[in-house]
Amino acid sequence: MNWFYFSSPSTFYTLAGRLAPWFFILAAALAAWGLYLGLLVAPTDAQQGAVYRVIFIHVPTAWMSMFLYFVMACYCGLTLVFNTRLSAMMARAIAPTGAMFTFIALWTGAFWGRPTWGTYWVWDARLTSELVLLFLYSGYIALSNAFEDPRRGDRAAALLALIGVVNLPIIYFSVQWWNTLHQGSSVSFKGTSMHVTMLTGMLVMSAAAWMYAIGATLVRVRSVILERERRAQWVRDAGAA
Amino acid sequence: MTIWWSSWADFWAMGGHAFFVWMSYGALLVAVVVEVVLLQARRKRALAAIEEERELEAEN
Amino acid sequence: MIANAQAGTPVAGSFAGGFSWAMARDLRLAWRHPDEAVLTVAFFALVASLFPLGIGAEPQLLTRIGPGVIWVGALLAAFLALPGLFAADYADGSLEQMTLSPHPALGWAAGKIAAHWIVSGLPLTLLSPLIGLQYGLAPDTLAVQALSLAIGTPVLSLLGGACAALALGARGGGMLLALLALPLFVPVLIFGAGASEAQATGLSATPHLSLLGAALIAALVGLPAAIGMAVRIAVD
Amino acid sequence: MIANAQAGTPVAGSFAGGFSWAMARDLRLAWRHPDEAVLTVAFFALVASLFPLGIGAEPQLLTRIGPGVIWVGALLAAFLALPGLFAADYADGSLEQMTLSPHPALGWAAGKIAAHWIVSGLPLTLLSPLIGLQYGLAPDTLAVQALSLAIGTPVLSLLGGACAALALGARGGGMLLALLALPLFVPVLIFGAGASEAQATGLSATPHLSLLGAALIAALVGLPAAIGMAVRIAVD
Amino acid sequence: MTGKHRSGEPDVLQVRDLACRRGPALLFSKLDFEVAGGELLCVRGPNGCGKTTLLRCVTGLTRPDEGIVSWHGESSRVDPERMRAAMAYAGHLPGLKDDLSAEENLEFSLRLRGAPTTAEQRRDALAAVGLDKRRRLPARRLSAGQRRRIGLARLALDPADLWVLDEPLTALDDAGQALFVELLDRHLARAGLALVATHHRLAPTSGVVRELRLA
Amino acid sequence: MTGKHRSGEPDVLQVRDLACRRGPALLFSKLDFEVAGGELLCVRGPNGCGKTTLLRCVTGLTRPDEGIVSWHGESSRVDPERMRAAMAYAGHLPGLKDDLSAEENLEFSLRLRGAPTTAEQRRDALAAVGLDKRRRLPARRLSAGQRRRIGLARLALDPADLWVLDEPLTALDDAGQALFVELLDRHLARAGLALVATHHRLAPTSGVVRELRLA
Ligand code: HEM
Ligand SMILES: Nc1ncnc2c1ncn2[C@@H]1O[C@H](COP(=O)(O)OP(=O)(O)OP(=O)(O)O)[C@@H](O)[C@H]1O
Ligand SMILES: Nc1ncnc2c1ncn2[C@@H]1O[C@H](COP(=O)(O)OP(=O)(O)OP(=O)(O)O)[C@@H](O)[C@H]1O
Ligand SMILES: [Mg+2]
Ligand SMILES: [Mg+2]
Repeated sequence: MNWFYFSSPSTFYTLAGRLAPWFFILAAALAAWGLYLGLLVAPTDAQQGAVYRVIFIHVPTAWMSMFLYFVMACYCGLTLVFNTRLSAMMARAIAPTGAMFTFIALWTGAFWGRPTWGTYWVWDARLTSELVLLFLYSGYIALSNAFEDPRRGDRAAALLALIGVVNLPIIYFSVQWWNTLHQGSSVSFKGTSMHVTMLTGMLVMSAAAWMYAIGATLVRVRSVILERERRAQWVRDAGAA
Repeated sequence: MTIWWSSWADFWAMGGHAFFVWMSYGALLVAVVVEVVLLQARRKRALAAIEEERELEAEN
Repeated sequence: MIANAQAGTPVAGSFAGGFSWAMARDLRLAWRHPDEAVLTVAFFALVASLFPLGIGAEPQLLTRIGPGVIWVGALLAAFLALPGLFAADYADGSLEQMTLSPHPALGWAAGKIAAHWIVSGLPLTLLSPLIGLQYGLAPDTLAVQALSLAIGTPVLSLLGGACAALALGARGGGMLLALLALPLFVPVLIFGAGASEAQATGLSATPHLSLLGAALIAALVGLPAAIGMAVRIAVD
Repeated sequence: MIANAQAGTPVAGSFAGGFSWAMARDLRLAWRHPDEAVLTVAFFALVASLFPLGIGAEPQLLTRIGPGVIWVGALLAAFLALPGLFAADYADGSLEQMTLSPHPALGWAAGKIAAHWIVSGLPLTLLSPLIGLQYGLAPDTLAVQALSLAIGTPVLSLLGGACAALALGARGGGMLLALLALPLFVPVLIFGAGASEAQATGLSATPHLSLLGAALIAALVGLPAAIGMAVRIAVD
Repeated sequence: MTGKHRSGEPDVLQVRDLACRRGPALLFSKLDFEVAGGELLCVRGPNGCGKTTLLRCVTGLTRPDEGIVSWHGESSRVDPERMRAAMAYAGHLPGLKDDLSAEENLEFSLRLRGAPTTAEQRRDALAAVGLDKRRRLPARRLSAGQRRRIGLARLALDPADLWVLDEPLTALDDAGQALFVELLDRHLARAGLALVATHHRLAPTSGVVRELRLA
Repeated sequence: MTGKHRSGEPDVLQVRDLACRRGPALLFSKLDFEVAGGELLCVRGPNGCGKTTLLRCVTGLTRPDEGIVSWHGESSRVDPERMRAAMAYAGHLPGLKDDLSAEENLEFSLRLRGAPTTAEQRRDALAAVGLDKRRRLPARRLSAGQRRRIGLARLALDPADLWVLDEPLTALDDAGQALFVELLDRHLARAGLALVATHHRLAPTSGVVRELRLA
């Protein structure tokens, strides 16, 4: 496979257009299966009751929020080192979806916390660093759009994203480094009979989130390419296809 | 692979935690719908901008 | 009648050349207005005294929140001095000249940050025990507080410098800068305030301080180069 | 071939002319970058989130210091937008043109402040209940909090505007401004935070709120003229 | 038929006994001059002789150490509004907002002068200075000369009687300079007054041109 | 005897196939030129034709859309340091600190160029541009022309082979312009290179003068 061939925006535009629907279909199928397992099949937790079912979206979205940031940072590194156009566009396309997942992780966490911890919000390290992640995403989006010249925005925001990578290990290890309310690994569910269904549900939902993120990114990157390559001949020729 | 709930009413009630569970799932639904709408709007805007540009060019 | 310099004299750039140039110039500029250093400290003191006003002056409460407030004050003071760090050089064209100089960006970027710390972070660290006393902190807590500030404020200067350079020429000015810098300051704040708090509650402050030290080393290694790159992007 | 305007057409300045000119222009500038208003709010949220980090997250403690922290956050957010209020117009020569316009200084000074409040104070007031919730404030306290911000933030904008105009062209830039503005902000902070606190402890918030209202009226009457005069001095 | 002579007295700017010092140096003193309708007074002199300072004293931006500036026989210290309403000033700083487009800049600067314009007038004026295609670009994207040309369009639409201009030809190419001279011609032909500091040669075809040479 | 030719190849700035677009407009494309030692290339053209943009592309401040700039036969993208060490750039912005005196500004800008100077050299250079009495004044107090003259003193002391100057004659009076031409003469006589964008006429007595006319 010739990677350089697909790293030109015009070919990638077509490729992305062809792939995106499949990822959405996959995401929908997986989500349907995962929700079926999580909401209908999985037994209710003895200690927490039915609230625990938030886990099927909380954990996948929390994982995706960190993973998408990591992927975005990788693209940003490519942008800075090789000055490739497509990588910058990919990073821009990932950020809003990443921010969306971060927001959902925070939101579901809050609505899970109320019945279990008795409060929507505490200022512990896990929650705070996740909030910082949301700000990093917003900072990335704001900075990349804050320049007249989009190429400048690309490079400046890429640098910011790379500096912000430090936050990822902080989120991930915060439960070990500090005494927090948030549970570390899923202790309370270990060894219970529902373990398998629960784990399957969570993994299936994670896969769904993953596919959705890829699909959304591909659709968005197509718009970004159009916005940026507006004056290129191939866009004219494509007749806005 | 049996359904855990004995009735739909049970299911919607979520063992008394309906508010928290459905606020969570609802937020996810809203967020995904909003994102999809925004994605489409952005694509439309990009295409419109190209058209505009083409007309401008035709003028000059 | 003007005597031209000898054209073609070999001109060579170096890290040290850029560092000393930037530091000497920025310190000279700061010295021209000693008020600025005084004002950083005054701002810090003001913020620290605003809290008891907003919250009420119960001694236990104050002792409890003292380390946190002092760190937040330090953070805000460090933050307020940021917009001017590169913006003035950008507006008057000095930054273009720096980018085109034979000295590597690493050098003058580090020099500017060093000068910024000497003018803002250092006086603030020196003042902190005094403020801590007002909040009724114990002597050992005061010492840990000052130490954590001494290690932490350079990190703030470095991180803030990077954000200031990134926000250069962007719209949204100070607010954008806030959005970028403050979240990155958060970990420093957590470790810094955590150190004094651990000390105050009888635990060891060492883990916090060593994490802070690790952050400083990482920042020293990585950020000056990042700042140089950000400036180059801004001037383009 | 240029068609000149009819020379000698009578040109007349008016308060309304200056006010609407300044407000329309500044809102247009803000609209060009809607991010700025968003960022004010983001900054406010950030500052409010920093405190629990520095201080620790005990619910009682947070409920206790919540109103104070929110007011301090509002104050800093209002403050952060100040340096740009007149400085940009000063640097590009617009302020000279305003001073020489037939409209009275009172008009455009008031217009600029009004635009500043709409962009910074208003969104902040609207957001405050959300932050208050995070700190666990009761609903009635939240309402009083929002009301006190609605009355108090215009005072902050007016006072801050006056200080920004005074500090124009003076050295020390933002820091000097801080030193000038913050002490003036203190009374506003005390009444504002006092109102919520009174409400939270079951007392009446009315005295605080009416004092705040009186401050607003006094500021509205006196400050725009003072700002105009300060600008005139700065331009000289 | 410009209808701008009030109460019969001559349309005139009078400067009496003006003096200004900067630090130890006396820039000028006992400066006396008058400008009447249809006259252009060019202020000339080497760098740093005080041209800018003189112009700012006349407008009222800077307080002179001594002397009186009067407009229509009335001291501008006593009634500054009257003079301000009749005066357009353009200094070393352009007074443009980088984030607003050329057209918006024009709109707001004329509204500030109390002389609102229609969109068509603005479009025409910008077209006349060669900015028709660029009129929607934010001013920061314009070249140095294009930015100065916005100033020319502004002058064209401003109904002021008195122009006070500091180095109006900076950064303009030959066509731009010709445009300015054309504008000045018309202004003088209509009995306008102009006080201009410049290092360039200025030769309008109408009006009376006088020179004031500083130190 | 300037000793600046390394390894025998000609002392030359080469620009190949340079193109730059701004928004929808193509400012220039397929631009090819060379400047050799002792040559002055004047970039000319109407306002907004892209002179400033071209100069910034040559220095490396702006990335061109296409094309290569090489110095001594080596692309400046590959080895930017070598070109930077040999180049003095003066753009529309002066790069002066308002709070530092003329002398300090001179000192720091030359140190930044890696060419430290003695106090005496600086005093002489400032005296030559007519700033001897004002050399301790903060730059903000200086007139527009006096500020530009600090730039002249800087050029006089900079050992650069290549000068890239954008509108160097702005705000200078006749004497100031003559000073600049004198400096340029000498630079060319010593086999220096100069790339200058200007609306003024430039007629140095030595060196080869060529013109590049943009759109
Ligand atoms: C706003 C509040 C919350 C935030 C920001 C948050 C954030 C996160 C993040 C980032 C993760 C993934 C990190 C990892 O895999 O280690 C995670 C995982 C998890 N969260 Fe939360 N959370 C919040 C509230 C809660 C609440 C209230 C609960 C339950 C009482 C909870 C239970 C879990 C569980 C069980 C996991 C999976 C841990 C594992 O198995 O690795 N979270 N959360
Ligand atoms: N504090 C001071 N001490 C001494 N001289 C001063 C001081 N402040 C200003 N000056 C001098 O006052 C003069 C101000 O001149 P001004 O700006 O009016 O000159 P100009 O005629 O407009 O010159 P240009 O042609 O360069 O624009 C300058 O020579 C400046 O050096
Ligand atoms: N986004 C954009 N869209 C359209 N045109 C643009 C854009 N950005 C810049 N331009 C144009 O690019 C040109 C930049 O020109 P540049 O500053 O190089 O001109 P110049 O030759 O130096 O002119 P001057 O003689 O006025 O200094 C201007 O004509 C400007 O209007
Ligand atoms: Mg002048
Ligand atoms: Mg130019």
